[in-house]
Amino acid sequence: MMKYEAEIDGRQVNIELDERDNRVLATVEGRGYEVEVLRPEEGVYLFFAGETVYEARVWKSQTQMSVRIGDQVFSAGIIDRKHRRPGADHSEEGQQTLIAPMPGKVVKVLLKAGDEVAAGQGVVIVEAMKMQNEIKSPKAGRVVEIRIAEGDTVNAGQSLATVE
Amino acid sequence: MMKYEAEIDGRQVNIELDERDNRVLATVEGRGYEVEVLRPEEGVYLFFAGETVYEARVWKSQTQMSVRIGDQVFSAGIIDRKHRRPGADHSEEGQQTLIAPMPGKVVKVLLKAGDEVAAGQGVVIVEAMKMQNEIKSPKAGRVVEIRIAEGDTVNAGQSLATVE
Amino acid sequence: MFKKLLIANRGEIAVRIARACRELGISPVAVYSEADRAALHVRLSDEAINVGPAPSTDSYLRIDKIIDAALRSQAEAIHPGYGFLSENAEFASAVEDAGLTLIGPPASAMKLMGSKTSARKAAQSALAPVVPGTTSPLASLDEAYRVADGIGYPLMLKASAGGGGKGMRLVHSREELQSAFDMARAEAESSFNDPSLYIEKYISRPRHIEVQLIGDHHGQMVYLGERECSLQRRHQKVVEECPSPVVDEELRRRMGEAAVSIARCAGYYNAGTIEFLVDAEKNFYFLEMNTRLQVEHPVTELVTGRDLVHEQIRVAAGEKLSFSQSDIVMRGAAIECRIYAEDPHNNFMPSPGRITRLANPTGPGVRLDSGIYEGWEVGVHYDPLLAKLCVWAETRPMAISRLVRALGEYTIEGIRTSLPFFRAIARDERFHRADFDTAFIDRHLSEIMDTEADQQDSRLADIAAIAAVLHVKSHATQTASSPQTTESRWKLYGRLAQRR
Amino acid sequence: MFKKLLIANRGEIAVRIARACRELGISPVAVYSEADRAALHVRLSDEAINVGPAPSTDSYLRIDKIIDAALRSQAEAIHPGYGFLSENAEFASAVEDAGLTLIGPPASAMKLMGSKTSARKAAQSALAPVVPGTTSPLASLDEAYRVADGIGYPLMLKASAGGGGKGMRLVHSREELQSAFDMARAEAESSFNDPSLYIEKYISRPRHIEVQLIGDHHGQMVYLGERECSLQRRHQKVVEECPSPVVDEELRRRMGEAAVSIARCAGYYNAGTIEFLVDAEKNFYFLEMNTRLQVEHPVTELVTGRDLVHEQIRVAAGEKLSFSQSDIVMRGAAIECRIYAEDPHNNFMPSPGRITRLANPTGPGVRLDSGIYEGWEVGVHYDPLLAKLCVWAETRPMAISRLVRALGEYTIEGIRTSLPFFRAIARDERFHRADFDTAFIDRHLSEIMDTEADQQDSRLADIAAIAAVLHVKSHATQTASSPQTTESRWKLYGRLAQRR
Repeated sequence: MMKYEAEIDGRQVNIELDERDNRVLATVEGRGYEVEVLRPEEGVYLFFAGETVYEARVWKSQTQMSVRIGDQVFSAGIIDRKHRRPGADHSEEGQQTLIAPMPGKVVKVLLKAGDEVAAGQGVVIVEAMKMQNEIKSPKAGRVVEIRIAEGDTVNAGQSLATVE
Repeated sequence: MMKYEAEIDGRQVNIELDERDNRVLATVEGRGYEVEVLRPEEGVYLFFAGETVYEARVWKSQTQMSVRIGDQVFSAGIIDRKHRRPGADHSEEGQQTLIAPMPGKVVKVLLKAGDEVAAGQGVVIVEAMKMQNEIKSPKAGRVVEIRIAEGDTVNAGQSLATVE
Repeated sequence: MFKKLLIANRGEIAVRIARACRELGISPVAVYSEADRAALHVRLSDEAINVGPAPSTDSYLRIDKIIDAALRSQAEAIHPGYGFLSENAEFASAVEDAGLTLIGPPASAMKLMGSKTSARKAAQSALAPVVPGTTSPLASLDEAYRVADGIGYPLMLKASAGGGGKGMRLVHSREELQSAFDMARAEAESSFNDPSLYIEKYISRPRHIEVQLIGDHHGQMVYLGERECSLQRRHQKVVEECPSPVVDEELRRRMGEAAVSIARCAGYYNAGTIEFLVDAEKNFYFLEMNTRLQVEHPVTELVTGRDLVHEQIRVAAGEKLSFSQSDIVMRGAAIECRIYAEDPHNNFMPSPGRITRLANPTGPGVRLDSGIYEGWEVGVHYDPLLAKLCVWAETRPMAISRLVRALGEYTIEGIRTSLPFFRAIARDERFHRADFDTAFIDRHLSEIMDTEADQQDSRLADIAAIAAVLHVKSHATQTASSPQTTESRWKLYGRLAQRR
Repeated sequence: MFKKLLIANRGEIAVRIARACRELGISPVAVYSEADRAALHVRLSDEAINVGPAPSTDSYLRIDKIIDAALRSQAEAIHPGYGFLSENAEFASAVEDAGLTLIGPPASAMKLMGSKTSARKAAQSALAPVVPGTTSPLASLDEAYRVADGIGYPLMLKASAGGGGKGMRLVHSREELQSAFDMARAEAESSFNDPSLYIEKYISRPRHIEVQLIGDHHGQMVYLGERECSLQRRHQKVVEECPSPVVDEELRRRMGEAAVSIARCAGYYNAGTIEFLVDAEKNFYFLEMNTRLQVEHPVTELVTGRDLVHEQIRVAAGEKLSFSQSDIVMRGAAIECRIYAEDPHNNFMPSPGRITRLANPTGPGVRLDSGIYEGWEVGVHYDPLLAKLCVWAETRPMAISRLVRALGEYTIEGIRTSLPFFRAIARDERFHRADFDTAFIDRHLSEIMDTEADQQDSRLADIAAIAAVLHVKSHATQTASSPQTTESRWKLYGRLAQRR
């Protein structure tokens, strides 16, 4: 049995799982499952739990993993203890980085380094797909650094500014 | 310029082709083409010849390559001189092997080793997809060997019998 | 309404029924053979029950296992689709005996209409036209003259014990009757040890036109226009249309009313189809009844705007038909192509294998009922029907244009399919003129397929050659194929027997 | 009929028009920006012309380049689709001046109906209802009382120079008028340096319902029923239906006839749409005219059985309309969902990127107009509309069931899309009851999305967790994602401005 910590829609669950050929034995928070699994397509998991059928599609988009069963969609993540950096839990303490959630063009920089900033206040506006999207500060504090300028093209995940 | 010998719908053509980035310079039987090529999907070739657009889909099925442009389908092959065995040109001389064109079940063996056979005469019947398909002798002669028995399951390409 | 319904079928029709269940709020239960564990119809169901090994005689045709699966899953009803057990009266009885509901006619009507003889009698008692003739042996040449004069020429003399064309003669005129009678008798005698003959009217260049019916358990029975099914290859329908290009309002009404009468005489309910032969003078003759949903039902749905599977399930649940005869309005024209896993360039040899690429056509007026997905392995155990491509448009010519467009968008790779055959049919002038009968395709097959080659221009062939070179260059690790050798080999295979 | 037609657009609508061209035997010519070289609309065309860099101001909006492309390719006509140049009267004139045919109205009618003021006047001269009120400034409080008494309460006081809610007051009764008048004037003065006010009737919880028109060059003008477009998010339509659940035969006729009159007064031909606001008492008021094909035209096509793009092209070629008003019959119900590349779980943040997997829904009653393919990179330069999923069924409740079914079959991976939002809408009880107005989604968004989470059972969540573990196990080389951190980050982004 391998042990995993997963997060499903923000709820943490402990999973033990054993896989042999197409059979999977698993417990999720102590609830036991014995299922057969087929993979008809890449990313598609067809579960037979007795005679009940569940088809789960798993995919990653940008930074997140999603699982869809029928018309239910779950956000999912497997917590990888080894790769977790100590300071990476993004609490509202310490320095915070604002990152671009999608590629686009910086159409306005609203604050400059040294400015005071309120929680939720807009710092940068990025235009993508004919929409203007305000990138907001996660916390009240001070702008440490602005890393881009108006007119810049940014990639998804690129850091735009730091606040502390 | 690389030289190729291709066969399109049974017609042999000589091709010279040079590819740099997305640009292809080619002559087919002396007819010159300068085209740009994009590959939007695996096996799909989108040609821009000036402002004319051709989308070609290329795929292999079983033993053959096909190219579709719009609703025209061409069978195609590139002749590989290095891999060509001297006796493999399947003329009607010498021994000939009957192969199964699809997987299926041998429902009847019509002749046995030593039997005389006419050109086009059925030798074996293979059932697949609820249809019975007669595998015929390509030439008049004699059955040298029957390699399968009634009830056998055969794979596509499996040799069933030899005639000479 | 039912909460749970078992689908006793596979492939596109099981998918079609599972979708209807979802739309009606019913939980669909699949059955599958061991070869179909990852089939699309299983993937779309809430529950799935293994009913045995791949051969259908061990699985989909096992009445006991199907009934057991329904009982175990607590399904209240069974939809048999078409094929398999759908016209098996023993199965219909077993379903009734198990306290379950069959989505179909009563076993009694299925049995009655399942026999050609009793079906013909039912048609006659409904005063519907049957192919004129005698079914009992002619006593003498004199009787033959008498009957023949009544029926008119041309006519067929047929051996009562016969089959396979033996003891059969086409008689064009009265002058030919005596010699034909003598020869047919002799042939029948030598072939079947029985010289008895009977006479049937000869239907020249017949069209196969069928009427869709649906009835509820409360005595309502409605016809939903006709379908033109004359385009057949070796007695298998390949293209179906609604409406028939040769049927007008008046003929539609007459055929429809005849079909309703026949079904009433049989005590029929749920969906069914009456097949007619129609001659050049637009006389129609009862051929047989299909006591189930037809493969080609979508063209009727597209033109009438009624969902036959929804309606089948509703009437089986005891509801009244949601429409009456006067509500049925035909709008526009629909065409269906049956996409098979077979190679039209090689005598329609079956072509099982893995679907390596699938691009489904979409857009206005296109309906696709498909049982496959990219990566699915089309096996050798079942009928090669992969999908049904239907188009609808305001007029028949526009439906044909749309068909050409949709066929151009449709890609199935990894196996051979009949798509190229339909691309050729859709371009055929005689098809455009609706100038065909049931033997059209068999008579003109090579011509039809040749029009494909004729239209190819050398520029396209050159581009194809360049594409082939680029493809081989970028897949250099794969073995280069050598077309001459394979081509010549492909030519050798023939077809012995027909699909059952 | 034209031999060649240039499509001055991209995305799903360019694909839709290219398909119509194929069906009509016309050769489609695409234009593309550098970002769209391998776009689906290019792949489906016979010719394609590069009209410049990715930003639409440098390519799709460049009148000179579009006209030049049409002349160079010897296209005889230009279809502008919607958006881009489709309502640009200058473009319409340039097309006419170049001796080409625009698939659309005359430049004069486009110009007239393009201005709110002149469009309102056209509507008034057609005796069509407009939102009652004054457009010229009120001279005094006395005049305000007089006008208000005529219009009735509640009403809106609006700053003549205004916008953005400044100088705007909702007045429920006569008693409130004086204080509201004073406050609005003061606000208008301080905001715009202009205290002028005017009065408009307040339409409470309005529905947005529009009438589809098409007319030929020979004086025929027909309405093709209405569309219900009240489901909007921040003034953008997201779900459209035909027919409107609140419009009966009588109202349809009255709205239709009003729409035809307005279009006639404008000297209009080809396809166009008159938008109305409809209040709770089913009074309707002219809002504006869209002088082009609408995004949501497919629902009208599904219900009326008419192909608007075919008809647009035919009438532009000088043909007469192929139907008259009495030929228009509404059958069943259709619903359209606009599938956008945006994340409904994160304030509809745009989500460009590569489509890594695409499975299109098919089967009965499903129509998909899509501009994407598997492997296509959805760029940042254009509107995020990916595809339009339409369903048709015999009744509205059945269409909703079918929508749920089709949404369940639809898979777009690699980017975020609004599919989960539509799955939530399709389950919403108020949507089922058609109990909504134009502010419904903005008012209830979080509730609507929450119903999604509410319905999740723990068994499904457990299965999802197992699937996630299996997926990560078999893709071990990829970096494991860490959901807590990303989740909390996603919450931070907001939206500033609306799509234009």
